[in-house]
Amino acid sequence: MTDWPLLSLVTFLPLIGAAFIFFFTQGDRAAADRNAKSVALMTSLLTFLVSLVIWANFDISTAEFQFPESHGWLGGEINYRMGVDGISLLFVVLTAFLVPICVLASWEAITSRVREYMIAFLVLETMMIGVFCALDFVLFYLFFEGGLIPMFLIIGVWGGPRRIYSSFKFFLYTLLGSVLLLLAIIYMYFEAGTTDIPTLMAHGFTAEAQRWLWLAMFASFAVKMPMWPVHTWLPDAHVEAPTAGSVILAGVLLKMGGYGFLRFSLPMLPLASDYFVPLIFGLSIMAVIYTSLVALMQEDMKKLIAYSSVAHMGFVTIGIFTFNTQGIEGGIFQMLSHGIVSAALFLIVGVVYDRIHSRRIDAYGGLVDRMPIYAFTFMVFMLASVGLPGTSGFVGEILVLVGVYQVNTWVAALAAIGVILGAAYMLWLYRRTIFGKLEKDSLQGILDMNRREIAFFAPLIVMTIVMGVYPGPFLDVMHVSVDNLIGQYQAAMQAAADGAAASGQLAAR
Amino acid sequence: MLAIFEIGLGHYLTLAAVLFTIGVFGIFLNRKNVIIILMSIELMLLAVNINLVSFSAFLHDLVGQVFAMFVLTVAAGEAAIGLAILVVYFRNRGTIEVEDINLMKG
Amino acid sequence: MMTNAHDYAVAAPEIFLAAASMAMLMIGVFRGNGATRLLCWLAVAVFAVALMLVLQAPAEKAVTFAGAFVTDAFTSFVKVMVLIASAAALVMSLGYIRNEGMERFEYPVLIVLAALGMLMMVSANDLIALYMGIELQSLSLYVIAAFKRDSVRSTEAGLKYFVLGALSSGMLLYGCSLIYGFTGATGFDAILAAQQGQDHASIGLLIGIVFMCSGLAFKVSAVPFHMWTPDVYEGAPTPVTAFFAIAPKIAALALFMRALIVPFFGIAGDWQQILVVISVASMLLGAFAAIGQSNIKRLMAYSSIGHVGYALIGLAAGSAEGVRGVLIYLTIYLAMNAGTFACILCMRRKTGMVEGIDDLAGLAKSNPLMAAALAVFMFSMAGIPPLGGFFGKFYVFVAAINAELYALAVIGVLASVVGSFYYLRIVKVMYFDDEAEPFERPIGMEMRAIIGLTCVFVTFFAFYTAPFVAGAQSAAAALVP
Amino acid sequence: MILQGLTFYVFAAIAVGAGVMVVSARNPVHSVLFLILAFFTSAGLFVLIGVEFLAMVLVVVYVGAVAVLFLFVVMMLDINFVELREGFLQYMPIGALLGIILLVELLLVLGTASVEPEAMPIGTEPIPALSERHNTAALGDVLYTKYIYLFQAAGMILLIAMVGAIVLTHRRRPNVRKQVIAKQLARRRDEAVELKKVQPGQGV
Amino acid sequence: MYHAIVFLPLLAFIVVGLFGRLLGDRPSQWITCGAVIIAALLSLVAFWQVALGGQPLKVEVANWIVSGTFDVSWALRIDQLTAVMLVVVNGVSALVHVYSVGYMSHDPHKPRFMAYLSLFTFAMLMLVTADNFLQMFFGWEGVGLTSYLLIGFWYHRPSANAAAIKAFLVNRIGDFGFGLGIMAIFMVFGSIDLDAVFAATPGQVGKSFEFLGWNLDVLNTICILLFIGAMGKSAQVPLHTWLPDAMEGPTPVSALIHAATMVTAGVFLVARCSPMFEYAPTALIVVAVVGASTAFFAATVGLVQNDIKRVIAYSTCSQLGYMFFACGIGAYPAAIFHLFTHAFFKALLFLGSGSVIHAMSDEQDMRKMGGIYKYIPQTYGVMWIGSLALAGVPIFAGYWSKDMILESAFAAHTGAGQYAFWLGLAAAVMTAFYSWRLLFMTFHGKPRASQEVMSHVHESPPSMLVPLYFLAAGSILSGGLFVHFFVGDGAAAFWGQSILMLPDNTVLADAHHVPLWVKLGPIVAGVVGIAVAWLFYIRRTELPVRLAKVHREAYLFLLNKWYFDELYELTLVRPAKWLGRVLWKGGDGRIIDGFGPDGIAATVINLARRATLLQTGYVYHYAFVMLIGVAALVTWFYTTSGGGGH
Repeated sequence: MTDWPLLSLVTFLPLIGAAFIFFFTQGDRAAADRNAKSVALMTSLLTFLVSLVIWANFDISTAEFQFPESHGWLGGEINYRMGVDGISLLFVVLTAFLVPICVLASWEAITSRVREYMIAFLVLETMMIGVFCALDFVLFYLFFEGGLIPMFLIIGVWGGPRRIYSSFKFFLYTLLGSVLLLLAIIYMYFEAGTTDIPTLMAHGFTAEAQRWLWLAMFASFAVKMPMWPVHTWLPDAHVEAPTAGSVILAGVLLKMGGYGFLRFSLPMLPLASDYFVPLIFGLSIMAVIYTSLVALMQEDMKKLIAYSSVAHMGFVTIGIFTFNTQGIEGGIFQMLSHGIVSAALFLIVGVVYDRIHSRRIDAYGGLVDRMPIYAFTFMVFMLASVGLPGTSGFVGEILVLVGVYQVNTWVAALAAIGVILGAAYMLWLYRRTIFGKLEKDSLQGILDMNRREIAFFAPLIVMTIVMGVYPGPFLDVMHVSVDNLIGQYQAAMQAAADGAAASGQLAAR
Repeated sequence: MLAIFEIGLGHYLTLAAVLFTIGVFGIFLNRKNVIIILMSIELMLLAVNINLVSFSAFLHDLVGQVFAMFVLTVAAGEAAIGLAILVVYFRNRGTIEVEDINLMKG
Repeated sequence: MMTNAHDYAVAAPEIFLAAASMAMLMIGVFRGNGATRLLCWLAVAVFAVALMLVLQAPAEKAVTFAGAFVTDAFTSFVKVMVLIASAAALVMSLGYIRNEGMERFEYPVLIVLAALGMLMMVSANDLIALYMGIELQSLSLYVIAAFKRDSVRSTEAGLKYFVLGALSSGMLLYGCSLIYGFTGATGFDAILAAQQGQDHASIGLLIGIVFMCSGLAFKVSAVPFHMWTPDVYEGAPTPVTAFFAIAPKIAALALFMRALIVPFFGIAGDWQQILVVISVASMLLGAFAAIGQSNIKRLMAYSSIGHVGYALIGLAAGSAEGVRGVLIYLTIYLAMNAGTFACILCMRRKTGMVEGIDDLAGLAKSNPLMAAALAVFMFSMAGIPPLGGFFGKFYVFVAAINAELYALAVIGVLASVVGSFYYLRIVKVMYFDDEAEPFERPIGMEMRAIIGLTCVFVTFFAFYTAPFVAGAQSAAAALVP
Repeated sequence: MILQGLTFYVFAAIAVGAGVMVVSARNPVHSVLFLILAFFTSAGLFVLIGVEFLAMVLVVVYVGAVAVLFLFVVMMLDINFVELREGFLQYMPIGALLGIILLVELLLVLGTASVEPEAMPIGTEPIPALSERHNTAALGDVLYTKYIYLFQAAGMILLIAMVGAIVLTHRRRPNVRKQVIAKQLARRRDEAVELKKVQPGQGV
Repeated sequence: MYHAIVFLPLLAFIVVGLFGRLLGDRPSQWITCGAVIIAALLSLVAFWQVALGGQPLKVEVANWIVSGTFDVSWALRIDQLTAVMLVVVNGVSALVHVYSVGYMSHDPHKPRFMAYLSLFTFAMLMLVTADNFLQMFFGWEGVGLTSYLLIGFWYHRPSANAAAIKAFLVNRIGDFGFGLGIMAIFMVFGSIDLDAVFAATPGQVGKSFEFLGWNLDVLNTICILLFIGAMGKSAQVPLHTWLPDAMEGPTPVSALIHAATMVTAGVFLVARCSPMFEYAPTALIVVAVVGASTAFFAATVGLVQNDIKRVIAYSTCSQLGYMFFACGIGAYPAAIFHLFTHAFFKALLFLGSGSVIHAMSDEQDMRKMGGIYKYIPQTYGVMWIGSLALAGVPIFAGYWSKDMILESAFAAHTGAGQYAFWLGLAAAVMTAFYSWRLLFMTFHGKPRASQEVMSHVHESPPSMLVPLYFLAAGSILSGGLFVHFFVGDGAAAFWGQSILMLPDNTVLADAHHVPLWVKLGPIVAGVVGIAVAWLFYIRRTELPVRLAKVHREAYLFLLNKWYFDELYELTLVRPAKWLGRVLWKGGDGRIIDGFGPDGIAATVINLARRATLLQTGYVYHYAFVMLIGVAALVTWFYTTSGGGGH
């Protein structure tokens, strides 16, 4: 079974689906649209199945990259290499998990150019999964950037009224960050003679080079993440994107930044990572508190959730840069959790948006009267978002806080303040939309969630609770890889310290 | 006193440079008509030829003269094409004033 | 010093083209303008044969005609591109010249002659050959720029192109004369030999190089010698613009590389400075000025200025990696531009050709396939992976980083972000805006073929990058000592 | 020696003066004539350093053909000479300054230039002594052998020039009747004359 | 069995919560009540086995979060302290469940309400059975959530929603401290399992660590952080503001959550952590002072409130203060004892007032009541019992525990102890006063309600009255019956390992040997309070008004609860909102976007315009630009290569 190129399969399966839609769903528009939707759903479900197979066959006792594939590609030492370890595996599964949900969520919301939409989504899925599977830096970059194109189109074609501004902002902002990453990759290629990720991890760059490289990577990952103050594309993009676009944006695309930090910045540039910890902590804390305050004042539901995403991702960066097990695992877990919870929250907004076509908070109120199931679902994710114990949000948050507390109590305390603010804006949002009297005329005839909607919320709710109550299976996957990562980091720091000591002795002589 | 009558390579190159510069001036300071520009170009080519020929002579090397000959040939062809384009342009616009050739800009 | 049959064999493609052009001229004269279509296809066949001749040539370096003419892996690589580009431009013209009353038999002949000039440029190994090649090509281009002789725009384009082109060849020649004077030779190899033992060029030689570079920079339309480009691109008949944008650029860049790297390899440090300056200026201007455009041909002009800027990064690196990068860049550039211009040539309404970017509005609805293809080209030009354009940029940046031109690389990537803005704008117009009046259909088979082939090539370039890289590598190895 | 120097200065001065007049003369016809003058003096300078053939070519080709072509076009286009419009001179100082800077630099570099033929690489084409071979013959020796390739290329360029000039300027006027002798000769009686039977009382 | 105690309510919640609407009202009530009653009965068994039998045990359920050395499991820790809490929680919860069946009979969302109650019970059980701090935190937040849900149960009321959010947020502030405490514990001890931490505590005495830039004593800091959590949950000053507002919730909720169980979680926490607090003298002083202050403060505010439930709420607040300062002086058993008795009589009071409210057609303002004792005699009776217990009248449950606390405080012979004692005594007077003020205003005097309301006044249904009887029984008996085990001679044996009191902490024993006046003090205080209340509200009813007029400032100060809410609004809420808006519009909009993307875009477009302006269309300009290029390059080389060199 493991002889199969499973990772290539899971990566390119959606692309095959897209090609299928492109070539074989012609003819009468309604029928073509229906077929396109079905094909997209089937393909994404199949992809999810394959990702589960990968998870099932994953050996959690080793930090090696598993299911390796390697083929010659660009010549030189730039090869097509795939592989997953405990850090990337779950992101693959997460992506594969969310896309079918997105397809379902778009089932009725998207009425124009359905085929193109589905193609864009499947292509996007290939890019996203590819990011997490790639074991070659150039290959990674290919997928990393490639995702911009379908996302740009998804926002721009199927988005809201300000979609053009938002899609451009999204595209150019992220592109601006990424191009510097490209230069860093090229530089590393010359230093190490390869872009093979495991080899680069083992390669020791000089402290000076590390800082520059780190900054270049930071530019890319921080924008993607997004970290304060380069986060402003996110609220705009989220607000204008169609529901499923927001879901993917929040659920997967943001995770690429965090993944990048974990996969590249930390292991390849340990000295610089250590050097820049104050910067990361400062920006993250800023993100957590600043964006929470901003979220408090939002009038647009999606914007509020978007700002909350920024705050949550602040936790992730804090966690990653603690360099201890709890922090990093917490960061990863927080990303997974956020991938599900914020995705679900955007879907939640999408449900009412599909009915009323407004995202303004004050357009709602008292929904629980007419939509009890909806209110319940919203409640679950709202609570997960505020990090209530027993939901997935809590596990990540507490691990991050525990991790960072060991490093810097100030950061822990300030981040914890962010948790309080987080509760404030989410409850406020919930109260204004769900509670109160149902007074607006436009809401009098609003219908509760239908079967299709329940069908895609059910797995999300289950995941949220399961990950909160029994996160073991998820954490187990990452333990060995994270320990290995930390081990490498500590070894590098030790070596640097030894080197400094030795040179100090030399100087003393 | 006699030294200035000692004609060396530098003299020729100086002459060529001056002629070349006049040619260039003729192109970008000319506000009258395009035909003057074409003539300025001929001046530049003449300067080049002076350069080539004088180098050839002072290097005792024939290649410069060969080069100059080809330049002359090409210059003739170029003049023909240039004038042809000028003529069709004139037919279309009825003018060849330099100021008027700005239909396309930005 | 007598040339023998073997020497001629080396120049077989050029000789064939020359002969074929005259034969075609004869056919044209006897059959009249009615034979234009036939001649066009004939010209395509001629290019195909020439392509075969290029391909069957041995890969090792061969110098002939007293050192004026050289063939090696580098020339073969570039000539293949030039011939393909010329053939593509001709094929694209077919519909246009029929519709626009440009059906005159000289058109294909002039294109063949221009291609001949380009091949000579590519193979030039001597300043005189360089000049002759450039002039052969340029004179043809001047004429076809003004080919629509009843159009004010076309003739104005021709006039501007001619005046500035002549000025630039004057500068080029002046530079050549100085180089000749200060090295005593015109052959590239001899010039290199003349500087043996010197690690710095004399100032006279440097000025010669500056003038020569400015002449060559004009041909590739690098800033600040680019000024003709937008006007000429806009004014010239669209298929001619397509031709301008591709083939001569490739040939001129190849020449630029050979004329700097082969004779002046020892003083690379000096001329790299020139290249860095014009490369940066080109990238920036290409990125910025294109934003304000509303005419798509004009936009493509600025876009090509920007692309040349990127390609020149590779040359500025002055290394084998750099040359490789330029060649890969040009390969993809060829495909992207051919495809884009094919799309532009399909922008036709009942009232005639349209060129406004706004005219593309809603194309995604009225003609989704063409819109998708054009979008692919735009994203590719913006350098977004996994499309081909990314690899072009990737390899030139590889060269720049390797040559430690970090600032150049950083400016380059930043400019590419600015540049992507206007490419995105086209995608935006096609996909996000409301529908404008649709274009006339059907689109000719040949156009579909070109759009389809280039689109597939650009889209899936990532899958077969390696052979191109290997080819470019060996071509670069042939050029750089 | 002095004579040679003096000749150079005279010719050079006239050439420069003529050059200036080419660009500054108000009447284009004058410009052409000054251009011819510049060519003549340059030809003289060529002779001065022993480049006879090129001097000939300059006079014959340039003065005889190109300059006359210019003259022809100037006449044909019937260009009225215009006064300089207002405001066009405002960039003049900057342009002039820039040009002069360039010129000064060129002069500083080139004015003192000298070359030593000995230092130059072998493999170039040394000029044979005038006693051995005429300048024209020496040129001819290499032109058709060593430079055959470029010579052919020059031919192609002239071909393009010809084709180009024709394709651009040659016009077939549809309403102009031309005499086609062959057509006239090939005409037969039965093509030209048609016999009609005319019914009486009906007319044709 | 222990699984059942904890998870039966959860099961009930899941069943009713998900399928409540399918099941209908009646089955939902049956399921939830049944589950909790079973759990309550099982709790009694557990109390028998564990507390009285002295056999603490642990039940592993599953592992939860494992990350490196951070290893947390789901586990049930059943020791004596837990057993007591189980009885309290499940007992009161069961009664409230039953009571709710009657009380909520007119509400359209009965299944939802019952499900929430069950969920609350589950969360509370998780809290008290937690074997590690994180699980306790789970329960802690869980009860916070259900409290939020239940306060906001009547979601149509804006005030209820606001109160719910306020409760949640203020609790979060407390949880913030709790959370930091847990993290500190993990950092210091490398574990957050209770046993491991307590075992390692003595080793940390006197050590210090860096916290927020200061070098602080480990145990004191941790204990204070934990106590901040306790303050939030148990509504201690200054985190008390949510509790009175929480009365927006249905009355059974107030009884269960805001009187008997959840709010006492803080006390439970301190008692549970006694093995740490014992080594943290500074923290204990803080606990004592805060507790005593709250006891006094809340009592003062309680004096003037007019809402029947708010009076009881402040009373709760005040009683919690008692419990805390008992902990603060080391008398944890006394605190738990008071917690135990308080659960009965306060739940009784709440449910009784609920019965009153029910009778008065949902009227809560005492000024609109009066003279109804004849109509609802049974309620009147149990209210008397509750008030007597609250005021600490002998025989009643409250007497035993409160007395014990005050005596302990006196016996502690510390500054904090004295402070607590005197404030506690003062609070006792006031407690008695407002309790009878409530009784008098509600039941006596002339009816002040409208005719229509009065005509509807009726005694509650049996489902409401039966729980009242149970609680009344508890209010009378729970004190005297258990005093021996909780604080008497049997205390040490009873508590076993669950509460640690260091050998030199003899406060409980000393409490039995205080001077007589101290022993009598609380009784006298109670009597005085009752007497004054009688004077004010029966005898001379114009007095309170006169007093309020004369001391208008003081009256308003108390009526407005010492202006805490206004203070918070001014210093926290408004600045946060203002800051949020400023950061959004100014920070994000003007500065980041203005100088970032939008600014750059504008600059780029501006540059683009300029760049296209260069393209004038004139050939000579083009030539000129070329010339500039050449001239610049030539000049560059001319100057860099030294000029004129060869």
